[in-house]
Amino acid sequence: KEMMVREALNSALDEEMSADPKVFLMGEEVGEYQGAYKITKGLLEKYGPDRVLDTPITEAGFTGIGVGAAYHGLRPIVEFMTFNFSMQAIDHIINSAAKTNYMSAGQISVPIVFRGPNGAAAGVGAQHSQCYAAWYAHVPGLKVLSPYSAEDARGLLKAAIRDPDPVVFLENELLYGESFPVSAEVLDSSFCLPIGKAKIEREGKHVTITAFSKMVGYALKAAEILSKEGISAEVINLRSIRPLDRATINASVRKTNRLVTVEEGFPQHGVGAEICMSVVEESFEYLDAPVERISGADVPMPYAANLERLAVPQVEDIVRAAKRACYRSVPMAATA
Amino acid sequence: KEMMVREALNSALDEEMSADPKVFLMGEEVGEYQGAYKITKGLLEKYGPDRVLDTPITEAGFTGIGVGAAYHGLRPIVEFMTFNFSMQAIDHIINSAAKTNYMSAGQISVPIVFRGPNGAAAGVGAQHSQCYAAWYAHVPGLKVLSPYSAEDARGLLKAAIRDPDPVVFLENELLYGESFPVSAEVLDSSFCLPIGKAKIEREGKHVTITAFSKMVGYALKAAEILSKEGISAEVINLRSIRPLDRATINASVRKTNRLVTVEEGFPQHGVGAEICMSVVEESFEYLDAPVERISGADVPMPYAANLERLAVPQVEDIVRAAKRACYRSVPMAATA
Amino acid sequence: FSSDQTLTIETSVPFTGHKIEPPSRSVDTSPAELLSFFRDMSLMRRMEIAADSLYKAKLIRGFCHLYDGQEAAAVGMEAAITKKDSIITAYRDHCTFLARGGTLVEAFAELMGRRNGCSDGKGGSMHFYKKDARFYGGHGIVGAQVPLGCGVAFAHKYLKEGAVTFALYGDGAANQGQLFEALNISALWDLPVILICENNHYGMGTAEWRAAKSPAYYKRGDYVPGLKVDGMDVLAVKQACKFAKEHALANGPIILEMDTYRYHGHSMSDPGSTYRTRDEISGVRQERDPIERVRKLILAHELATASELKDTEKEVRKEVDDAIAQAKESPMPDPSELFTNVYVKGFGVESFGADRKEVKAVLP
Amino acid sequence: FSSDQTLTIETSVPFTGHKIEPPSRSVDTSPAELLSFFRDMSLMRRMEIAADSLYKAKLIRGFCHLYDGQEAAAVGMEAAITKKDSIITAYRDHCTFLARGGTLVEAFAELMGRRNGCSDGKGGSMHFYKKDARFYGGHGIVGAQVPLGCGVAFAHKYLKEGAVTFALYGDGAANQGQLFEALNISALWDLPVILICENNHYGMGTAEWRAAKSPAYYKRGDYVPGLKVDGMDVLAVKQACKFAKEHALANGPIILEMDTYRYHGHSMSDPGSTYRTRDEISGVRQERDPIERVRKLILAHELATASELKDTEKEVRKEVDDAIAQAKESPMPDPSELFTNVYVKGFGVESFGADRKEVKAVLP
Ligand SMILES: Cc1ncc(C[n+]2csc(CCOP(=O)(O)OP(=O)(O)O)c2C)c(N)n1
Ligand SMILES: Cc1ncc(C[n+]2csc(CCOP(=O)(O)OP(=O)(O)O)c2C)c(N)n1
Ligand SMILES: [Mg+2]
Ligand SMILES: [Mg+2]
Repeated sequence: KEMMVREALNSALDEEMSADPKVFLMGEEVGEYQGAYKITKGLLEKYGPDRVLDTPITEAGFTGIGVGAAYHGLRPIVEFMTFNFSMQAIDHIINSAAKTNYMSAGQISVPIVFRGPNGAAAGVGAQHSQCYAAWYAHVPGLKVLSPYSAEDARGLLKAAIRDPDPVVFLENELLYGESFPVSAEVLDSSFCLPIGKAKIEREGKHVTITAFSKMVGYALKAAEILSKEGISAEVINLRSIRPLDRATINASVRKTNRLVTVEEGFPQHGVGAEICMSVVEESFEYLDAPVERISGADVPMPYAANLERLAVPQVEDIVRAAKRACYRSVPMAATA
Repeated sequence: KEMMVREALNSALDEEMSADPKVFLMGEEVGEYQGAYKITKGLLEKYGPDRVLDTPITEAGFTGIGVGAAYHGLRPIVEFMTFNFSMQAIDHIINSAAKTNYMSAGQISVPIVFRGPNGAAAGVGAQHSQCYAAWYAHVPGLKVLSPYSAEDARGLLKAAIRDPDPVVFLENELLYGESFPVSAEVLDSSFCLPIGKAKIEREGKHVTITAFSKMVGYALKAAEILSKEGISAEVINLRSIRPLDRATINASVRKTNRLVTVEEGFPQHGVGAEICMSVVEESFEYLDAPVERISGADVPMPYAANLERLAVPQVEDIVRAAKRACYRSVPMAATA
Repeated sequence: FSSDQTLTIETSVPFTGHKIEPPSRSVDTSPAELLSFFRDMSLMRRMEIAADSLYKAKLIRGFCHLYDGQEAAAVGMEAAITKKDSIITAYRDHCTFLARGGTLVEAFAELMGRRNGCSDGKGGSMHFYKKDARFYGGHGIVGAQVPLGCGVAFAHKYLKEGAVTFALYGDGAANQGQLFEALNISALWDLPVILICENNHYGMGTAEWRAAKSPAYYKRGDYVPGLKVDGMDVLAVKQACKFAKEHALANGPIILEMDTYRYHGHSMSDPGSTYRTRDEISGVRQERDPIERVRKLILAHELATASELKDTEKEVRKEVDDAIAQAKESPMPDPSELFTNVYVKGFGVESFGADRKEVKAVLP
Repeated sequence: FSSDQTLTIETSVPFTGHKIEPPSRSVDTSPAELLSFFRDMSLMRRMEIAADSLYKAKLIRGFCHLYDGQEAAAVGMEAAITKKDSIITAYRDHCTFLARGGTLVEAFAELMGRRNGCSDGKGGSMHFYKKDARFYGGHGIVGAQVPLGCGVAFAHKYLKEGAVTFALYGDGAANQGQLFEALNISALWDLPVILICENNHYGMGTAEWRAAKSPAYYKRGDYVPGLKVDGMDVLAVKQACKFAKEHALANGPIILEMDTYRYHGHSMSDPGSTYRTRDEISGVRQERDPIERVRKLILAHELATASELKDTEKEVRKEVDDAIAQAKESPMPDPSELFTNVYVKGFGVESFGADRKEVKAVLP
């Protein structure tokens, strides 16, 4: 059976709302409009306006209200129409949500989920295309999840909603309409994925490729191409950016001895840098080649289609980097 | 001659305001109160209320106003009482300042400086102790500077004010009162440091230690201790976090073959991770030992003095890590 | 008639003031001005309709927010001010760009991500600018353009330019906290800024009263004066903007609420028909359309014949078609543009593409 | 007299209402209540003075914001509500904690960063909490506690608890945009929340009129009703809070502006004398001090003698001294506490200290 990511998210919301009356949903256009990207479709009708709340376009205000509701024991799910707008409310995510359990020595826990599409969509320009994975996962007190498939979307969102800590849940608009095969287990309402665990999407021997969100699909495509050239790539779907599954990553690199990191976000202080550091810290002696980093270009996102394509990783970038790691690449191109 | 960092910053502001009538200063308590940390002392009296503006406690509003003024050609210096409060205005720093020159294809440049104390002070708790270096330096379009000494403070702040792009200038409250020797050249009003260039504070042969801001002093102390044990450490004061001076870092590591990164901020996706990645990318074959990362602990900042001390790097941490890198350390301690 | 003879025309409805005496309903205009209003608004209307088609033909990507229905606001405002005054608006920015003197070709080329676009194809629909006419965008973050506009006004005042800034925002944006912050500062500092709330009664799919406890946006400045204006009446808009400019130069900020309407959905993904009735839309089209209002005035005063106006509309259509053809000829930006304009001064440091070992550039 | 007999006392000044009919100036109280007000406020005053000394003795570090002068607000509010109602305030939070039933030892131990502190020494001066009495802090970011408080009120309403939330903020915070955002949402959703602006007339070194174009904070809700209250008169505070609670349960948000004064500087680094005159401070002390007002009432109604009140003050002094001694006995937190409470559920992942190869922990 196949399931769209949109449906996976919607069903996860639905099931967790039905399981726990303390779960409620708030955000811009989540109710009557059925969600800007229709993730919350049908939920207002099913759970009513007390549990599905349309907010004004005032992220700081409604996020603060969500966090305050969590202080008093509710389990809010706050939708950002896109994560770009979470910057308006980022102080509440960091200072009000992430740090309060610590500052209060465990008195005030903050069981809340911040979710919405993150990173680059198509043709939406510099202000609407940023990836916030590295930023949020920088901060202790937060958990940061980023699903790729329908299985991820269902399992991780359900885990996030049930979790007693603040979770930042980074979706990808371009995946919403993608379908993935799902097992009966995944469709069961008890299904849940562990937070902090990566998934090996494809086993391989020669090189490890880490990726999250949309880039997992690209990494899998790259692995397919590489396999035709005799390179067996292991693809790790990170799923959880914080906690980062250092154990799975290191175990894989100890096996393959080579690593390519893939992310759509800006490179500096990005997810790839942290993964490289983690491997250098724990498995330095196993590395047979420099870690290769594939990332978003180090520029604001341009609008023009040709520039935009250059600004985000393509499958061929991953293939090329993997070959380099395996010493099978053509010589380096000249500097532009 | 000696100069305090506070004085260095104050004189840089003073000189650049006197040199360019388009430079003005705004922020909370910068005028009549002479600055929460007295960095702006005397400037209101000297330049008057048109150029030194006390704002209400509304960071989003006044930062947006600063950025708008820069759109029209002024050169605002926006003081955040501490960078923790910059989160209230971070959308303007990222979406309004960093991206506009790019989105407008160079029509609207944004010559603005955002400055104030960053990172941990003493005993101010979790909400007032965060380091924003990694976050801001993640974002193309911004330049991010972080001075250590009085020379840095003067030279980099003057460079930031003269620069045509948005600069995030990260000071450290605990350095304000520290004095440093300064040359006549540094005291000259024409003095300016290049953006994007690190400074080798101490040359060495066996291990490279990178640091910025207050941690440079700790790294220098560690180098002193190490030298007594026959380890010659090269200490790099990063000065510029974005652009990062990859060339200087890599040249040093190619010489010493060992690297310890030091930062006060949270580790994940931090400055150390990026430096490690940069070296792995460019000088992998030169590395004789795993890169060692010294950073803030991966927890919100606790208040209690003993816990706070554990939460930020100490000189002995740097010494220990450097010895490990040089294979001279005692065996690893057991896990807590 | 002489094209610059003075005609005095009553606005459709009186202005309503908040903490201020409203201006007179009698607006001075001229045959030439009315004819240019007709032409300008028709051109805008046509441009937006064409953008809709280009979007459906997949020549425009991503977000695209159309302004048809709201043309009187851009045109009336422009008639009241000069190019020394500044404007900043949100993502629904195509027509403001045109009003400030931008060309159709620049607009279409930008929408299609081409080199000849007003932002060289790098900005896109939401990020039009025209620095020489002091048009500061084109901003994608709801409400954020308001403090930015107050900042431009600060610069006007600092430089003693005697100019004002118009900062436009929607009814949805009107609840944003940073607007209240910026307004307080502007009032404390007497900044020459006019906040214009283009109340088209919906923020995306949310009716104004569902987003605002008090949808009387001209009063939302509380201690700042405000004026409610029929935003479908280009003459009322002109009158109000003139009045507001004088006020702002002398006394600091003022809010104008323009009662207006968008015919299209919020953006191209929104049919615009789930949260409002078709009757509501057609009612506005029939009774309040800003172009039809001017057409009627022109005909009533016999400044042109119906068929002359039809000819204008045909010309406008052709102008738009020609511009589209020209824009289509414009090439995509050169790939090297990926790395330009990140900084004004790049210090010769390296910047990287997705695969940094394959694509990098030295920033100028 | 009987300690629970009803005394009716006029408030010092009338309440001023904004879009609401203010409550009566006649406040019902009792001898017992007045005596407890005297005692509670004296205890708070003494605690803050002692904190000042401990700070100077370097036993308290970092920021420390004292509440002396403003005691009537915390005490009067508490007298009007129950522990089912919630409170959230800013960093000037010691006395609110006490009012909610927190102990002196917990307060001093927290200030000194000791294990017995109300946040186990991990929060510090600005981060006191008392969950069992629904005191949600202790928040260090100016204004941010207001949306948080509205959120707690949302939860009260969601859970049908019939309780209200008091969200306290300063005159400086009153200009923060998120306050207006939260107020709009609270008004739309009828949340049972009372916003209390403790107007001590300065935000750090900035006088109210320099930070606010309209320093009439009880009116700043615009479309939300407000009440101006003499915040130095504990009975007026009690009356207003009672009134506001009823209003909020029935009709949603309301703003109370408490006219009050802080005797100390903003925090320990501020002498508090550069931006205001010593005359101003001593004037308030002489004419409006909240403790002296109650002392006079007690003496006027002969509920206790001057020397009995002096005895109370002595007791209070001793209580504070004893608490400090006890707090000093409390050890520093165990080093392992560095890694506790980062998460409720840590999944057994590793967390790291400054040198991760030396210090790490498995999160529970
Ligand atoms: C801070 C922020 N939040 C959300 C969005 C998404 N968004 C874009 S436009 C819009 C509706 C704005 O409505 P309004 O202000 O009335 O302007 P209109 O579109 O009607 O012109 C929303 C929610 C955004 N761009 N920025
Ligand atoms: C967002 C933010 N900006 C700035 C500060 C620094 N700061 C702390 S308290 C304060 C003054 C607040 O004044 P007011 O709201 O009147 O409260 P009071 O201290 O008088 O009780 C400032 C500027 C902060 N903590 N948070
Ligand atoms: Mg609207
Ligand atoms: Mg105050």
